[in-house]
Amino acid sequence: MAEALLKTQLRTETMILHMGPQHPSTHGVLRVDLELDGEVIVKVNPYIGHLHRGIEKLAENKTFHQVIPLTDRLDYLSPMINNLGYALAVERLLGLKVPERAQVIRVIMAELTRIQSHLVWLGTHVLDIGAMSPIMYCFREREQILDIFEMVAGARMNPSYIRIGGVNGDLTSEAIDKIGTFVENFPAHIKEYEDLLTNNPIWVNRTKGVGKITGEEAINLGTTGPTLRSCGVKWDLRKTNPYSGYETYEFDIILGENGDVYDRYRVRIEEMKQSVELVKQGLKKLKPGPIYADEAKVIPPPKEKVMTDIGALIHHFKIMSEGFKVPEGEVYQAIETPRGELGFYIVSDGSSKPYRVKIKTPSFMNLMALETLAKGRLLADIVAIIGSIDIVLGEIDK
Amino acid sequence: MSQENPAVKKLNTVFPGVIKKVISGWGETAIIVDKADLEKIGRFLKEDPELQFDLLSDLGGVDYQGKKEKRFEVVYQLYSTKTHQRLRIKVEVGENESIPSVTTIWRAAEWPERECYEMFGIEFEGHPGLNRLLTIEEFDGFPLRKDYPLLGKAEIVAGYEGGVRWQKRS
Amino acid sequence: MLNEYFNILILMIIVLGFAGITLLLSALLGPKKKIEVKLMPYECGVDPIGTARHRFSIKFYITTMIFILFDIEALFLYPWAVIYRRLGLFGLVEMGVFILLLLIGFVYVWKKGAFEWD
Amino acid sequence: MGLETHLGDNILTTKLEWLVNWSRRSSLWPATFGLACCAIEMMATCMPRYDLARFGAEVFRASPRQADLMIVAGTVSNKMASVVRRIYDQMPEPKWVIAMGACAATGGIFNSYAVLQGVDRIIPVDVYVPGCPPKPEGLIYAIMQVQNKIKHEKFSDRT
Repeated sequence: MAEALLKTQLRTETMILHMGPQHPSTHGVLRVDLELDGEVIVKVNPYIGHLHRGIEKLAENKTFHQVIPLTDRLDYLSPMINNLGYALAVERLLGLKVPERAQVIRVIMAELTRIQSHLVWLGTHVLDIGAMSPIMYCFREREQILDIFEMVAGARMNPSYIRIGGVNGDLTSEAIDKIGTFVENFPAHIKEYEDLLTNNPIWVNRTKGVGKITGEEAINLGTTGPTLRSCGVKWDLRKTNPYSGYETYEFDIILGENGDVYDRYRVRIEEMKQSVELVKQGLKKLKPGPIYADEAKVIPPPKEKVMTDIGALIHHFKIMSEGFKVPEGEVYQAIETPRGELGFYIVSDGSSKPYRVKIKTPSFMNLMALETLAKGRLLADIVAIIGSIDIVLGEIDK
Repeated sequence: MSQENPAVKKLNTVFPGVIKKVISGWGETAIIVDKADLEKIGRFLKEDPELQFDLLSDLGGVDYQGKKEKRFEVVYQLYSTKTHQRLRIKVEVGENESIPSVTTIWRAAEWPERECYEMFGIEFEGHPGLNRLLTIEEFDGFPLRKDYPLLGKAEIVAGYEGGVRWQKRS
Repeated sequence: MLNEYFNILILMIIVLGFAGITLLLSALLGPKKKIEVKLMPYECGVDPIGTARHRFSIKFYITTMIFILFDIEALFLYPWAVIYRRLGLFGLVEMGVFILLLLIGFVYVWKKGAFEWD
Repeated sequence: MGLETHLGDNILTTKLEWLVNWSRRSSLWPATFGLACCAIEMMATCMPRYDLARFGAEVFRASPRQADLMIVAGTVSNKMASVVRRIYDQMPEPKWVIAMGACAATGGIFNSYAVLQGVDRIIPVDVYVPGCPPKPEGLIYAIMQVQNKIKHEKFSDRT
């Protein structure tokens, strides 16, 4: 009797707690208002927009070639994959045929970016939950990848390396050796992370059964990528709608069972291993050849030709100043980023500036799932859940 | 009028005359539909065992000021995780018309619709909480409209203890 | 007898001295700018909601009580550890009994479900 | 303000000044204020390869109450500007600001309706770091510049 009485009359007010824009574990400037009944989360409403830069409006005022640096800064953890998505969309509009070697370089660079992005996710996610040391190892491996990017593309982050019609610099033999050595000894490092975490009782207790979601619910919410695959939905855009030559590579899609934080961790760790395989196969497929499609009107000519050949000078001046014309039409190109399906819906009206660039970013949709993932969980779990859906505020706020 | 797309064929048989126009190019098909039967088509496309467009990939607005008689166009990118097919539904919306919300069919539409409302000013009837998402609460105007200046109507020029001072752009 | 407490006195002086000097120096030398915004509670950069004096759940009280209980148990280990060598076996047995009793209490609290939050 | 304003410039204060400035600059605690891509490079600066700990600045305090260096790393949007100003106000004196990256320094490539064109419009900035994002060496050089600035600070500057 006392139990029932206690339950009914005891009215504790819920407490509203800001997990605000400046917070160590919101992975960026995300503001989440938590309504708490003691330690239990009653309601979660995220506020976004603190990093809104108006990229879609900016893209409408730039030529197709100038939009590439904007796409770099969307999901700043996987810049090359954003470039790839945008470049593929414009190439489909132009009907450009990218040469074989450029496609293979693109796959190698995209998979290296995926590994590097998963490393940052793993480091920060585990740091949020309390393990201080894995982030040091993850960033140590990530520095090796960034060295490769700096050697090949010229910049560690946001290199704008994948351009419309090809890639911006050839893979020198020295770069290929560096990638080879990285790919050789990276699986041993993954084993290091797994030894630290996979059977660690604290890690398992903090993540198993936390933030569960079923496959149908996740699809209904628009979740894509590793977060969806951890619920057992077998869908990876690289396999189902292949682009840039992915159909010629053998790799398998990693699935989780019950869609909780632990499965998302396991799916992403396995995905890193698959990416290493993909880079290995890419290195074998590399054959000498051109790295740009031969379409003089669209591809800026190489520097030395601009200095000597008048035709190249004219093309270079026209592309850089007014930009190349893209036939009228609209296309939606989606690719698989480390966070999910990134889609570029480009409408062109025949001029040299895109009429409308609608960017569908995976973290924007995945963050909507935070509501259902965190309801009824304890306060400490929301940090694990936000870390596990791997959001990047640059691409949420666009 | 290419009819080879299974979804278009099925829609024509079940709801004859509902598709106003089929645009197919670059390996994709898009259908223009009237906003009155958007709800009906959406539910059918989602629940039909053969088509199963269960994932609303993206929902976005486009401002065709002056190019088309109805100014805005709301674009729904549908994807089926079972059959890996894509379909694009486009609905034309006038200047200050509203359009039924599809959050009851796909819950994924909640935030994109808020973003579309905030950027273009298109009202979505039946949306649980249609308010601003990306810009600040007291933002005036709809930024992604073609007639909205790129640099905006106001900017922050100074900061004082406890806040920032806005100033109208000339 | 007194000199045993003498070294503790020296330790106390050093500790309080160090803490006191740093506090004094920073109070004296540090620039102070008391503005209204700085005194507002920090809530991740946005305006705070509600006051800090807010009724919260009783479960916090239970958890604190359990913590204090076992914290004091650990406190008793310190003086025991200082003279552990001289006590020999008797000390070991006595502290073993003490810890065993508290262990029984711990298991009781655990099974009663005081550690489960909801 | 504190005692130092009444002491004036004599042999005592220069020694005291040297001691205070030395202690302030060798334990600069930055407030975690990562906004965008520069935040990832800021994190990379603290990691084993570039190791900000050599400069005594690797302790990233989450709350501004315990920080005395604010590294504004990334694009400051208009919605975030009031938060940046609030965090800056809630940091105790003496405090310094590094505007890391082109976006924080001048708005960078995002000249649009939603971006604050340079964080120095709302808070006083000590050191600007060019680059988009600047390499970790660039950030370390900036922190060394701030330390250099602290080294030559006088008490009277802080009134």
